[in-house]
Amino acid sequence: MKTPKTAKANARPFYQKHSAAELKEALRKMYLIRRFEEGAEEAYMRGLIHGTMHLSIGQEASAVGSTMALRNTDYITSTHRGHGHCIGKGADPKLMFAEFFGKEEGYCRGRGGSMHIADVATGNLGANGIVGGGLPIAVGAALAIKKQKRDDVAMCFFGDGASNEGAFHEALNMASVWKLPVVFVCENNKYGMSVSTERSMSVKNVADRAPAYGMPAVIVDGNSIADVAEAIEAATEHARKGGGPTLVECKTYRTRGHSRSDRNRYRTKEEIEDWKARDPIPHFEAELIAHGLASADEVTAIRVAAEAEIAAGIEFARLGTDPDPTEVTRDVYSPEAA
Amino acid sequence: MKTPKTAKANARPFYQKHSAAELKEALRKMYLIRRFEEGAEEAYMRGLIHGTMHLSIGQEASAVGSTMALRNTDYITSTHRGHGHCIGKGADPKLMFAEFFGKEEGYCRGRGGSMHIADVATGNLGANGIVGGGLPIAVGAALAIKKQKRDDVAMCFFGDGASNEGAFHEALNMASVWKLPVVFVCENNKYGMSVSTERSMSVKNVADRAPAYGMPAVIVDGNSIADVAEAIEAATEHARKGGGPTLVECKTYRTRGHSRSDRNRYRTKEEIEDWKARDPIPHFEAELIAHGLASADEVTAIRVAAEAEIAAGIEFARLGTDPDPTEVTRDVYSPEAA
Amino acid sequence: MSRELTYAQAIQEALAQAMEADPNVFLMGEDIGVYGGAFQVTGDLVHRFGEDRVMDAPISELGQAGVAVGAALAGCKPVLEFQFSDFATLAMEQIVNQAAKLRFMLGGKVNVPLVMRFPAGSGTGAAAQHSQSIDAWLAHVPGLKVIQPSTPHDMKGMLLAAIDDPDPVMVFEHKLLYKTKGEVPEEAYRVPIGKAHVARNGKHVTVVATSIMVHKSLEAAETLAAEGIDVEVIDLRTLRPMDTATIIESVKKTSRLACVYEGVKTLGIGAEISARIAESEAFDYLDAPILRLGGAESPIPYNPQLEKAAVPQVPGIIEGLRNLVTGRT
Amino acid sequence: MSRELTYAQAIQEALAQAMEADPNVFLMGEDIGVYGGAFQVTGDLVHRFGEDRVMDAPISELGQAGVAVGAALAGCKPVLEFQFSDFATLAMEQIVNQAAKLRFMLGGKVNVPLVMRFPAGSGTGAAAQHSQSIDAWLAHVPGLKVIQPSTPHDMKGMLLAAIDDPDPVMVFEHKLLYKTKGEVPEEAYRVPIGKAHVARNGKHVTVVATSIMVHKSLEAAETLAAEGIDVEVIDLRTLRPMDTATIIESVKKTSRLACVYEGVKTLGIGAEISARIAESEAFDYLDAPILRLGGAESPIPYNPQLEKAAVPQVPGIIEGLRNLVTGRT
Ligand SMILES: Cc1ncc(C[n+]2csc(CCOP(=O)(O)OP(=O)(O)O)c2C)c(N)n1
Ligand SMILES: Cc1ncc(C[n+]2csc(CCOP(=O)(O)OP(=O)(O)O)c2C)c(N)n1
Ligand SMILES: [Mg+2]
Ligand SMILES: [Mg+2]
Repeated sequence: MKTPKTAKANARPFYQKHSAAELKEALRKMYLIRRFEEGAEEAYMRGLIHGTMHLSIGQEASAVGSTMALRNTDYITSTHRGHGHCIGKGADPKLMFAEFFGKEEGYCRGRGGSMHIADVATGNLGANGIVGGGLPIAVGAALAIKKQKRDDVAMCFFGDGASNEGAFHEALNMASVWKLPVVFVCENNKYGMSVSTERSMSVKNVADRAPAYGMPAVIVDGNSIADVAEAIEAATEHARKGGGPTLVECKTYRTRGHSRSDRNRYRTKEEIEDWKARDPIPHFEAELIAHGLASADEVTAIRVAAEAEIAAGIEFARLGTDPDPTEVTRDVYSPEAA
Repeated sequence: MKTPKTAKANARPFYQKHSAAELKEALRKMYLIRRFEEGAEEAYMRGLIHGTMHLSIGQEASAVGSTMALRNTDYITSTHRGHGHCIGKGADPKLMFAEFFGKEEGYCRGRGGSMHIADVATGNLGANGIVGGGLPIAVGAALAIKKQKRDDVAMCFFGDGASNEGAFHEALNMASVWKLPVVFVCENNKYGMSVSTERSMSVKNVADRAPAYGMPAVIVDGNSIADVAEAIEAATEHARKGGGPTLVECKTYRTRGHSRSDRNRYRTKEEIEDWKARDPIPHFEAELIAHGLASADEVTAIRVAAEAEIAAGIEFARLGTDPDPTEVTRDVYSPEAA
Repeated sequence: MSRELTYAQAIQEALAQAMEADPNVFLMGEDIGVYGGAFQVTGDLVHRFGEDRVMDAPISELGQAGVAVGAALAGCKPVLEFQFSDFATLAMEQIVNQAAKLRFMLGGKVNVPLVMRFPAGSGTGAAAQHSQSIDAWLAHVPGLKVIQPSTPHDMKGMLLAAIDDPDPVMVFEHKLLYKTKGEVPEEAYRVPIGKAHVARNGKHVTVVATSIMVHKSLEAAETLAAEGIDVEVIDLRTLRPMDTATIIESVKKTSRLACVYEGVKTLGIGAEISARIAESEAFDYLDAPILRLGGAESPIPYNPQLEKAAVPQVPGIIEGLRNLVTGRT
Repeated sequence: MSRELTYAQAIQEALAQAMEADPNVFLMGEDIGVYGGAFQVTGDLVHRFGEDRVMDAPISELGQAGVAVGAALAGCKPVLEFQFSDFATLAMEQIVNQAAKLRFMLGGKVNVPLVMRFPAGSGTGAAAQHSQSIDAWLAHVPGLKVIQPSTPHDMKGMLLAAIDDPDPVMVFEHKLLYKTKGEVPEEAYRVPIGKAHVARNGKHVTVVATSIMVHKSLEAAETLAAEGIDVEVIDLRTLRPMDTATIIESVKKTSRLACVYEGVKTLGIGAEISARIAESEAFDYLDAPILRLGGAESPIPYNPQLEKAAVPQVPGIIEGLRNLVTGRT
C-alpha cells in the first residue's frame, strides 16, 4: 500500500503542513532517540561506558517536535538530558556513541561524554552539565543572530527544575527586553531530580512565570508530537519575524530514573505506569496510521532500521580510536593563540 | 495648641491606628534620614569622609513607613541605599556617622562604611554592597524565625534594578514555597543606576513578577508614608500569622544622583523637579496638620531637633577614635575559634 | 572495640549527632531528603529528623547559600550540601562576599556559623563540569575556614568541629573517598580545624598531600620504602588556616618537600604550601627544589584514561619522589 | 611625536579601534552607555557606535556572562564590562564552567572569543564588597587567559590582543590606575599576551609585581638605588599563561626573588610565582628565601588607614627588599 503525501483536510495542521516523508522522518528520529538511549543504558550496564547519563525515554515527542521546526543555521542549547535534542537537531548517533565510548571519533573527541555532546555543524551548541547553564547562552546566540541580521532562532531547552535557577530569570528577562529570537522550550517532566514541581515552586506551570517577563507562553501535551510541533512552529515563526521570545512548556515525563543513582523513592510505580501508557511513540504511530500517512509495515520498517543503525553505531564506537593519554591539555586553548 | 492623640474617624486607617506620638516619631525619623544624608553629603564634599555613598533623599516615606511596622526582634536586610532603612529600624545617627568617619565607635568599628552599616541590636542585618545580596539572606532569616517558632518577620528591601538579578528570583521562590514570614519591599525609583525600568524589564511593575511565585503583591505610592505603612502593616500581619510572604512595591524616586559619580545624563531635569514637588516629608507634614495630629510649631520643632541631633552626630563622629592600623585582621574570625 | 564506617557514613553520623545535640542545626541541599543525596550521604536522615531539618531545596544554589547565611545570622546552624562542588560557582557571591566577610565588615558584631559541604574531585567519569577541585579558591578567601579530611575518622571529627565553629567552614569531600572505610569512634568527638596530621613518619622527603592524594602518597611511600627511600607524609587536612609549623618542622628534618594535590597545579593548594616553605626558616634546610604534583592545566576530560592522566596517580608520585630524593630530573 | 593618555583613555581607544575594525565586536555591561561606565571608561562610545554596540544590560551578571558566551559561540566578539570585579562572583559559573571549558569539552570544535573586563582593587574607600582582587581565582582556571596590564601603553596593546584572541581573556584593571598617564601610540598596535616585561634592570634582587604594585615597586627601587641596592622589577602583565622563563632568567642573575601583589597573600598570584621558581632550575641560584608581599589576610576595610594597611605600600616594599638583600629578618 502506498501512503499519501499529506493528510486529509480535516487533520490537524501538523499533519497537513508536513509531508508524509517529513513525518516519517520525525518518527524515525523518535525511534533513534529511544533506541540510542536503550543502547547506551545497556552499554553502561555491561561496563562498556562509564560516568553517568540522563535518559529522556518518554520525552521523545518534545525533542523531535521542537527541533523539527529548525534548520542547521538555527541554534539549540541543550541540557544534561540532551540526547533527544541532539538527534532531533540532526546529529549522527554513531558519533554520539563514539563520544560515550570516549573515542577520538566522538563529537567531542571523547573529552565531553554524555553531558557535553555538541554537534556544532547542525547548530547544536551543546548539552550542559549545569542546570540552567544553557539559558543565557541561548540568549547570547540569539543576540548574535539579531546583530548579524539573520532570520535564524536559538532554541533553548531546559527543565522544570531549571526554572528555579537565577539563570532562568536573567535569561528570560534579557531575551524579552531585547526582543531576541529565542524559543524557550521547557520540558516539564514533573521533577527536578527527586523534587516535584509542587515542592519546588508555588505555581502550577513553568509557563506561569513568563508573564513576569512580558513573554507569551503556551502549554502543550509534551507527549504529543503534533501538539509540541504546532506550538513550536508558531513560536519559531514569531521569533524569525522579529516578534521576540516565546516560552513553550511541554508537559511530559521521564519514565527512567533521573540518572543511574536513582532509586525512584520520590514517585509511585502507578505514576510511572500511567505515563508509560502515554508513550509518545505509539501515540504518534497510531496517528500516522489513522491519517493514512504511514502503514503499519512502514512503521515497523522504520523501527527496525533505527535498531540497526543503533547497533551499527555501538559497533562503530567500540572500534573507535582511544585518545592518546599524553594529550590531556590538547584543545584547552586554540592552537593559533597558544 | 495641644494636638489630639489620634485622628478623627474619617481619616484613613494609618492616621487612626497610630497615635500622634507615633506619627510624630515617624516624621522625626524622616527628618533624621534627610538631614543625615545631607550632612553626610556635605561631609563628603568637605573631604571629611571618603569612599562613595548612595543617598535616598526623596525615598524617606518608604523607609519609615515600612519599618514602622517592625519591632526589634524583626529583621531587615537593606541595600547600598540603606541609610533610611537603618534609621527607620532604630539606629542612632551618631553611630552611623562614626561609621562614615571610619571610627571605632561606628556600627562596624569603621570597617564597613556606608554600604555595610548594620545595627544588629535593632534587627538590622545590614546594608549590602551587592545588588540583590540581601534577598536570600532575608529569606534565611525568615526560615530561622519559622524554625524557632517566633512570630517575627524579615523585611527585605531591594530596588527595581535588583529585581533583574537571579538572586531575586531564587529568593522569592524559596520564600513562597516554604511560606516564610518575609515582607519584600521593592523601592522602585525608576532606575537601576542609569538604566530605567523600561530598558531593563518588559513589565511595568516589579509587582508584576510576584505571580510567578504565587505571591501576593501590592503597589503603593512610595512617597506617601500612609500608603506605604498601610500596605506594609497588612503584609507584616499576614506574615506574622503564618500566611507567607508578600511583595510591596513602593513607587518612589531618588532626587539625588545614583552616587557621587552620577552626572544625571539618563533623566531629565523636569522629571527630577516633578518628583521633588512630591517630596514625601512636606506631604506627610501637611497631612499631620490637616488631621490635627501635629501643629506647625511642633513640626518645626521636630525638624530643628533633628538638625541638632545630626550636627551633634557629626561632631561626635569627628572626635571618634581611629582604628589602630595594625589591627587589619581583627574580626576576620571569631576569637573563640581562632 | 573498633568499628569501621565509610567516609560517607562518617559524615552522616556527624550530621546526625550534631542535629541530636543542637536543635539549631539543620541540613539543606538538593535531593538530600527522600533521595538520600546524590552520593547517598544524608541517606535516611530525613526519616529520622523530618523534612524541616533535612530540607530539600529548589535548584537555586545562590539562593540556598544566601538562605544559609541569613539563617546563620538569625541563630541557626545550617549545613548546606552542594550536590557537586562545581555548582558552588553559582554561589560564590554569597560565600565570598557575604558569609566570609560579614563578621569583618560589621566590625565583629555578628557570627556566621554555617557549614557548606562540597563533593569534589574527578574519577567518576562525570567530565569537566562535575569533577572540579575548587578548594584553592576558597582557601584564598579570608573569613572562611576550609577543611579537606581524608579519612572517615577525621571527617567525622572535623565535621563536628566545623558545626561547632562560630565561623563559616567549607568542607571538601572527595567523591572517590565516600566508600572508603576506616575506624570511627561512636561518640561525638572532635578533630581540631587547623592542625595537619603526620600520616607517616619518614626522613628523606616530606610530602604534603590533601584528600585522596594522602592515600596515593602513602601508597607511593610504601613502594619507595622498599627502595630505601623513607617518605614522611603530612595530611594537610585544613587548607585555611594552614598549619605551616608542622610542615616547616618536617622539612627541617627531611630537607626535601613535595606537594601532592588534585586541583589544577597552577595556583592550587601546592602553590601556597611551596611558597610558605620557600619564605620560611625551612628554606635554608632545603636540599632540592620544591616539587609540586598537581592536576593538569586542563579541565577534567571524560575519557577514563585521560581523566586519570589529568590528576596525580601513584606511579607518577613514586617517580617524582624518587627523582627528588635521588637528585635526578 | 609622543602622546599621553590615561589608562582609562587607553582602554577606550582600544575598544573604539577594535569596534571600528571588526563589526562583530560589541560592548556590554552595566551603565556603559549614556552613563559612560562607573569609571567612565566607555565614556562617549555609545554616541559613536550606538546602543546596539555599546549595550547597557539589566543588572544580571550571570546572565550577561552567559550572553557573552553564547554570542561568542555564534560569531560575535563580546567585550563584557563588570562594574566591579567583585560582582563577577555572581558569574563564575558561566566564566569557569562554560567560557573556560567549552572548547576543551567539545574536543576543540568551538572557540569562545570573548573578553571580560574587571575593575579591581582597593584604595577607593568602597570597602570589602567593592575592592577585591580575584585575579588569582581566574588564573587558576585552565582555558582562561588572564592579563593585568599596568600602563596605558600595555593596556591598549594587550586589550587589542585580547579582542583578537580566539580564547576567553580576562582583563584586570586596577581602579587607581584609571587616571594614571603614559605614552600611547595612536595606531592599533598589539602587545602580546603571555610575555612579562622587565620594567627596570637590576642585579641584587628580582621583584615580580603585578598591576599597581609594579609602580610601587619601581618607586621602592628608586629609594633603594640610593642605598646601593639595585632592584630588577618585572611587570608580570599576564597571569595565565605565566612567563616563567623571564622570571627564571632574572633570578639566575640576582639570586633573590620577591613577589609583590595586591591580592590576598595566601594563594594570591605570588604563591604561584614563588612556587614556580622554587621548583625550577633557578632554585639552585637562590641565596635567600622567596619573599612575598601580598594583601592582608582580611577583607578590605573601609577606614582609609586600615585600607592602606591591608595591601603592600612603598615603605613596606622598601623594607622588605632591603631586608631580603641585606639578609636581615
Ligand atoms: C547548577 C546545577 N545544580 C544541580 C545539578 C544537579 N542536577 C542535575 S539534573 C538535576 C535536575 C534538573 O531538573 P530539571 O531541570 O527539571 O531537568 P530534568 O532532569 O527533569 O530533565 C539536578 C538537580 C546540576 N547539574 N547543576
Ligand atoms: C551585583 C551588583 N551589580 C552591580 C552593582 C553596582 N550597582 C550598585 S547600585 C546599582 C543600581 C541598583 O539599582 P536598584 O536596585 O534599582 O537600586 P537603587 O540604586 O535604584 O536604589 C548598581 C548597578 C552592585 N553593587 N552589585
Ligand atoms: Mg524535570
Ligand atoms: Mg532603582
